[in-house]
Amino acid sequence: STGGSSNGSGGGGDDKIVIGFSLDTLQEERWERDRDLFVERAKELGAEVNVQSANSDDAKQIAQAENLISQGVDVLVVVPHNADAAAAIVEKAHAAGIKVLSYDRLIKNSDVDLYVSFDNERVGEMQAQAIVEAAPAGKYVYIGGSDTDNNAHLFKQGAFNILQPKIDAGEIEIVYDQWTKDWNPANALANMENALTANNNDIDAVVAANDGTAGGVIQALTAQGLAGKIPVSGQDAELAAAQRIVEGTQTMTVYKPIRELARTSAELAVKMAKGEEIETDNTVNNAKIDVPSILLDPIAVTKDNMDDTIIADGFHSREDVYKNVE
Amino acid sequence: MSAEPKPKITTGPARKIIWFKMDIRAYSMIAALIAIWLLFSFMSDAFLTPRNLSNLFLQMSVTAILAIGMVLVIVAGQIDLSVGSILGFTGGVAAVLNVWYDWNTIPVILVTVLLGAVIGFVQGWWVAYRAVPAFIVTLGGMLIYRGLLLMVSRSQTVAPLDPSLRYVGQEYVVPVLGYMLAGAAVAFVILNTLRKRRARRKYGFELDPMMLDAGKVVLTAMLILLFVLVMNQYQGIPVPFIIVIVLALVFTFIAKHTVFGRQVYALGGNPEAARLSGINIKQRLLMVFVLNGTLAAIAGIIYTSRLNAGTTSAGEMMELDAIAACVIGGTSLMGGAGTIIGAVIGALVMASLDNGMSIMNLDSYWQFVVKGSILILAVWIDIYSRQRKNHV
Amino acid sequence: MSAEPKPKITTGPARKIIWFKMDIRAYSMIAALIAIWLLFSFMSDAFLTPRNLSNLFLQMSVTAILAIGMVLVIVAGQIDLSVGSILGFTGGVAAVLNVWYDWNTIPVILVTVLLGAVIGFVQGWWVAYRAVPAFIVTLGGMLIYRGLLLMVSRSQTVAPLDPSLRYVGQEYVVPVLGYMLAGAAVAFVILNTLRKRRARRKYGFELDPMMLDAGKVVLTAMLILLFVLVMNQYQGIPVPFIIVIVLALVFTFIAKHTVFGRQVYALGGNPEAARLSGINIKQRLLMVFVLNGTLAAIAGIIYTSRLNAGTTSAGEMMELDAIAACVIGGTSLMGGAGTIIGAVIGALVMASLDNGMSIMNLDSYWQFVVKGSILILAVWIDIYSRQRKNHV
Amino acid sequence: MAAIALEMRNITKTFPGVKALDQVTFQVNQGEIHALCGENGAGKSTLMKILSGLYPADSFEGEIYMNGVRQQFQHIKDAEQAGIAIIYQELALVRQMKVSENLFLGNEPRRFGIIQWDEVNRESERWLREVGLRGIKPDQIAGTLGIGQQQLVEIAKALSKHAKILILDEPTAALTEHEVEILLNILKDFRSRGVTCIYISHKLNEVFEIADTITVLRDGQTVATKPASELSEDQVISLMVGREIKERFPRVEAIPGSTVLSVQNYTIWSKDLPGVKVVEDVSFEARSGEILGIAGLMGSGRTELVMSLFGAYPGKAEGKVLLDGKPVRFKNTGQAIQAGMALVSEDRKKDGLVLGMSIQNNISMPSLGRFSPGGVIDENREVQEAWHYHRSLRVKAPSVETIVGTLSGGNQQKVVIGKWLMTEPKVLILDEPTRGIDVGAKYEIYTIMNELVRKGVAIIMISSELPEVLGMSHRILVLGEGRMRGEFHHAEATQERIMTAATGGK
Ligand SMILES: Nc1ncnc2c1ncn2[C@@H]1O[C@H](COP(=O)(O)OP(=O)(O)OP(=O)(O)O)[C@@H](O)[C@H]1O
Ligand SMILES: Nc1ncnc2c1ncn2[C@@H]1O[C@H](COP(=O)(O)OP(=O)(O)OP(=O)(O)O)[C@@H](O)[C@H]1O
Ligand SMILES: O[C@@H]1[C@@H](O)[C@H](O)OC[C@H]1O
Ligand SMILES: [Mg+2]
Ligand SMILES: [Mg+2]
Repeated sequence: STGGSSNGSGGGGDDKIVIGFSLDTLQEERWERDRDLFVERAKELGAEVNVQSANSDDAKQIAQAENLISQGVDVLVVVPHNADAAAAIVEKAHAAGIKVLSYDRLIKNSDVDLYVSFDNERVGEMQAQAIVEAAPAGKYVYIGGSDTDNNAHLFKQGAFNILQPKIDAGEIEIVYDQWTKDWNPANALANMENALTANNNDIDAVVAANDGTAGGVIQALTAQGLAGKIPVSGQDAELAAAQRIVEGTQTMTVYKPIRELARTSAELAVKMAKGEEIETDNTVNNAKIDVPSILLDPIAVTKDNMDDTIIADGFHSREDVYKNVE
Repeated sequence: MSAEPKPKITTGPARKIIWFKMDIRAYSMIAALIAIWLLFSFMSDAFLTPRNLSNLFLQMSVTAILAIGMVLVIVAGQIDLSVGSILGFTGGVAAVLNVWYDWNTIPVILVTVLLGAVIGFVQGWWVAYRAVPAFIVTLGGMLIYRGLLLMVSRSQTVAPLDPSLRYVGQEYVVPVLGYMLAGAAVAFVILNTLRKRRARRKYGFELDPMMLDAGKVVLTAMLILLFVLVMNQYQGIPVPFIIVIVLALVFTFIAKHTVFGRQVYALGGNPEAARLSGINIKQRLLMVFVLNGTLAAIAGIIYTSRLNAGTTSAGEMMELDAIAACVIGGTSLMGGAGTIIGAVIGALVMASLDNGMSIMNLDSYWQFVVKGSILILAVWIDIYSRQRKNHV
Repeated sequence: MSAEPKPKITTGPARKIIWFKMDIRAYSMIAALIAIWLLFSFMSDAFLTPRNLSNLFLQMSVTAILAIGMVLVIVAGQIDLSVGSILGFTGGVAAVLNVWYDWNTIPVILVTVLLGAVIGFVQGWWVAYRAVPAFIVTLGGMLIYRGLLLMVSRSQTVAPLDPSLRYVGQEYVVPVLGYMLAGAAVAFVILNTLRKRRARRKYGFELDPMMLDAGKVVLTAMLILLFVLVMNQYQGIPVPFIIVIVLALVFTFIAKHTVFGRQVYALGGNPEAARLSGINIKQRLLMVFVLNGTLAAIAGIIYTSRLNAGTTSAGEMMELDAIAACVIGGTSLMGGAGTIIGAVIGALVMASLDNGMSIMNLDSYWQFVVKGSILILAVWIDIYSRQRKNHV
Repeated sequence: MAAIALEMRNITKTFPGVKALDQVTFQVNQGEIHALCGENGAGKSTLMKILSGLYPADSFEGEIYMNGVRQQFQHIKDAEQAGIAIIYQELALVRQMKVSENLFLGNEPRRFGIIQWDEVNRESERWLREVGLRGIKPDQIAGTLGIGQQQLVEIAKALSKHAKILILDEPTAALTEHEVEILLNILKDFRSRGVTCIYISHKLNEVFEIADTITVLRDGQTVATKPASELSEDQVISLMVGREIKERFPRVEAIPGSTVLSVQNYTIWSKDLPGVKVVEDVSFEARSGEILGIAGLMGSGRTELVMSLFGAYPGKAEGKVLLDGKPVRFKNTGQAIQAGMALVSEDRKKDGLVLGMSIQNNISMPSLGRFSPGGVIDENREVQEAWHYHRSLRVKAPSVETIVGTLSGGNQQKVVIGKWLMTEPKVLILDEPTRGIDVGAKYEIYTIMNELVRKGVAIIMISSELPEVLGMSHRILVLGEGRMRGEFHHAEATQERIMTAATGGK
């Protein structure tokens, strides 16, 4: 199928293409990478990128999108903080004749033109899957993300897609289930300490929503001499997490091959800016339309495939990852 | 005691500064604002365009409304850390009622605003009648209303809203209507000036020269028209900003011309003297919090409408923006002093910084650093210039 | 003027309350704390175990250290909204130096603490010598240091630390050493009581009955031993909590027994009087901020050490926790009144709430609501009970 | 001829819109007590603030010499170093702190920055005793002392600095006769030890009791410096106000009308101390067209009595109060004002004024309701009415928009009085109404009281200045330790009889 009809791009006449890139946040390592890779590829293609970071604030993200639109960018690439709230951005962009690419997270309830991503629910499934493989039964702790972050709910949704059948079968018991205020590792640490105390260390597995919270969890386990004995999940393939994985204290992380995501998106964005048609094989329904989509596969990374994934992609250097074990 | 001389309130040394009366602080902040604007327009062509100015006024609206309520709270010697959460909670309730329960816009707005008032009432009661420091009551409230928001929204984003509810946060006043409003405003300024002159004459007070008043009227009228002209060059005046103007006018009136407002300033300045003058301090404080809660709810509706969604993180940290807007605009955290217009300008300064740096495409960490620094510098320049004025 | 009669500090109604002298507020907060503990131990068996109490003291340490510095700031009539960001920034710098540049623990700690002091100095300078309200300076600082943290850490999690740097945040004092410390503390209490009695006798002041003082000493000694006993039943006293105790003692001494400390209370209580008494207010204020920055850096090192990582979100919102701990512990936001020990207890109350609810595995929105409500109730009960005491 | 200890030459100091001092020259001899007199706002305090280093050397014009040596004080500490100690007109105690800490605030005995509490306590005891505060413990909290006691603590604080030149700016405004006596004796003692003293007071009897030389300031200029022996009180007054005031207490004989306020068996419990009665079984009547004076020692409960009647004292009260024959019990001051009562409280800064507000806003505060239809203030009427009181009380300020905080103490007091006059009360209670007010202004206030009495207002006046009570009241009530100790018609009252009653005949 084809994506969106082409009715003249926003910034028309001038030769240099300008891409507006609106990010939810740059306070995490992962998004800094997204930005760098995206900008690099866009430059190769002769386009300029105007990057904005909303510091996890919906209203601020809309304001920044408004600013991008008023500066006459040719195409808008958005990592929405909130899937629904960002619909307002699409409306505003379309009113100005600018197309919108939904990057990594789907913008719901809107006529967004293209979606390039990994699937967040899928991420949660991978996390739970890996932990269930390591500890097929027993007492589980779920350390979620921030209750006020929509993604955190998607991750949890995904994880419970895997866990629920086992819970119903009586194989797995969730003995502790908390959100982590502001995704803050220190809060995850305190929660995990309390979970261990409340259960007298009688815990078999931890599903942690990302690498930051996993870091806090593993700190608490270390204090009890349990690090490495209890499986812990994560996501984002942060360097610190990759190091823990090769050390054996963290079981897995979900690596979203950001390089591919960023470069593909940059290429597609340039095409959209030029008014070219985009071919996609997939669509995802966003509660309003079927959005033409390109879905990349997130990869569950463990000790075993570390070298073939994160390191082979140059996401982190081998030297850095193995720094503490060699 | 007979044959009293006419009271001349404007004789003597005070005469010379009557031009600036009350607004000296506002003027110096306007200067800072203009400096910031010039700086940004120098750095980026896109800054001083009708379209971006329109964005700017849209972007500052929610903070401005919170700041308007906050002025009264701070003037009364209190603080409210919960407005961000109240905004989030009331906005969330509005979204839930509209999206999940299919309520119409009008009842949604009414119930939400009422909810804000009730929340303000409860907090005000704890502060005024239970003497718990406002800092604690509203810090508790900050947590409680965030929790309630998570509860009512089941931690979900509640969207999309009914189109009519979106109007308050997203739409523009059509140009024709904009001009009509401008006309009405100008007419009001003229009539008000005449009314004032008539009243002063009635009391036999000395009048400003006709030309001076006329000059002021003409200047004001020109500013109003210029504003509408610029806004209309884009899509018209943003509806949220109209709401800001209306609220600013209403609350300036309350602050300056009503007994209630005067008493709030008095009790903020010296609670004991106010009490001995027969002012029911507790009741006034309660009322201040009710008004503040109401405004937070109005801000909540606009915020939700602008996002076209009720979100769980709505309003986080906005209490600090609101308080900062007040302080930038000259409200004293010691209580007793502050103006609504100053706070609105303060909100505009803050929004201008965000907007300008975003337009300039500055690195995100630089934005933190620059915004923090300019905040300090702007307030310092303001303080410094006023000190100097006093020493001339 | 010769043959002065020995001054007798007279007895009277005030006599009876000497038991509670100064600490009445602390006592009522301790009561609230015990109530909260009992409540939680009733709800969850795991709460009142040596292990969880050890966790609790570990979890409250960072907030407590921030609160210790904040007491002085608030007593001086100021506020510091930047401590969370200073904590994050200094902790991040410590991690970067240790992890990326392989610095050893000692130089890392020295440089980080110095950095905190410098930051405090800069902020204090703007407040004291440029008269910019502390609210604005530190709000700006909050943004600036958060931005600098993002800059130096390149938005990355910087981990893992060198084992020796981990010691300050994660380790426990071995039981034997714990008992030795307890012994030293008890000896100090006894000697200090004797020293005081000797001094009072020297100036002919009336003495408390020997039995009363002895009773107090015995009680204190028992509490100290009980504490160490309980901690040793788990892994010993957590190192961060030892740091809290040391800092609390040092700062209590500064607050009560140094010229600097008393002058800070004076200038917070009545700035005009302090100025007329020739106190160099600016210099004192500057110093208060330097101390506060230093403490924030110490807290930053412990935080980083505890997490074994420097993270970009470190310390977010902790300024509010610190301020809340002070207010719960009886520090007046009007300035002039507040104790270090109260603030530490306040931090313990806050940590107890978080810990207890987390142990109970309460739904997150309930945690918000319950924490907010208990905050308000605890302070209210405290206020109410003190009022009643006056009316009995 | 004694040596000149201090000389201030051509001192000029301007505030925005006000020239407070204009080429003032001021000379003080070694070892004398030199009184500085002048109307409210004449510039006395400003001159002393300059001398004490509070206004640094570059903030005014002119020169200061001590023993012939030019001095340029940048800071209070510099002046202290040079041997100057001052008690400011406005109380400068930290209420939350101990008396002893206040005594040594800024001069704490220290070793390595650590306070030597033993020394603090010992010295405090000594200085408290010097000023006659024997009952006060050094570790008592300053805020719990009465105003007079606080003033004495301040005096002790200044004395403890072992100054060569001691400045007292209206030290006795809040003191009782007995305390004044103690103070004057201390000063005489200091003089005999060679200490030079500058003494500011509006109470001319004190001035003439101790001063060797008198300097009079008027409108920021020196009008005279003469030995006290060459001047009379009336001469000083006319130098101060530029006209003669014949009668100091212009009492008019009143024909008392009906009883307006009747208080029967009134008892008040302390708000702080459980079970303690601050007023017990007091009964009296206030009649229209009459001034009822209330005399008594400090702490006799006069303030509590009137505050309680006005609905402003939180302690429990018992007894009967009739206003115009109807029983009343005011829960708050709003009700009292509504019913026609007004109270000029004794501490204008704490209880009377919002210092950051204008004169007009302060004056209109309790009366706003009268010209605010629908809660909206008619500002023109506000100005007009405020102006009326501003003018008739002769408040010295450029306009009614002047911020009250910048006025001199006496003028602030006039604003408080204006504020209560505007409520047009039936019963006007004045608690120490002329504290810190110059003779001219006092006279004006007395005239206003007479005017009100003529119009049928009932006035209750608490005063610790016996001449004032005797001179103005028609009837005098004496309180001691919270109880009635006597009631006199003014014709039968003398200072002795009142003092005897107040002290319980001891
Ligand atoms: N900080 C200030 N700002 C503006 N004007 C001031 C200030 N301090 C004093 N003035 C003005 O200076 C003049 C002299 O005031 P000052 O306090 O010296 O009078 P004073 O002789 O001590 O009067 P009083 O007997 O009432 O104490 C007054 O007109 C007063 O209003
Ligand atoms: N705020 C307070 N805290 C504690 N004690 C107080 C306070 N105010 C007054 N007192 C005490 O209460 C008693 C009665 O004081 P009150 O002021 O009524 O006396 P008064 O007769 O009006 O004397 P004065 O001439 O000082 O006004 C005194 O012992 C006084 O020290
Ligand atoms: O990658 C995660 C992102 O999707 C979520 O929104 O915030 C936390 C991150 O770890
Ligand atoms: Mg004076
Ligand atoms: Mg009194």
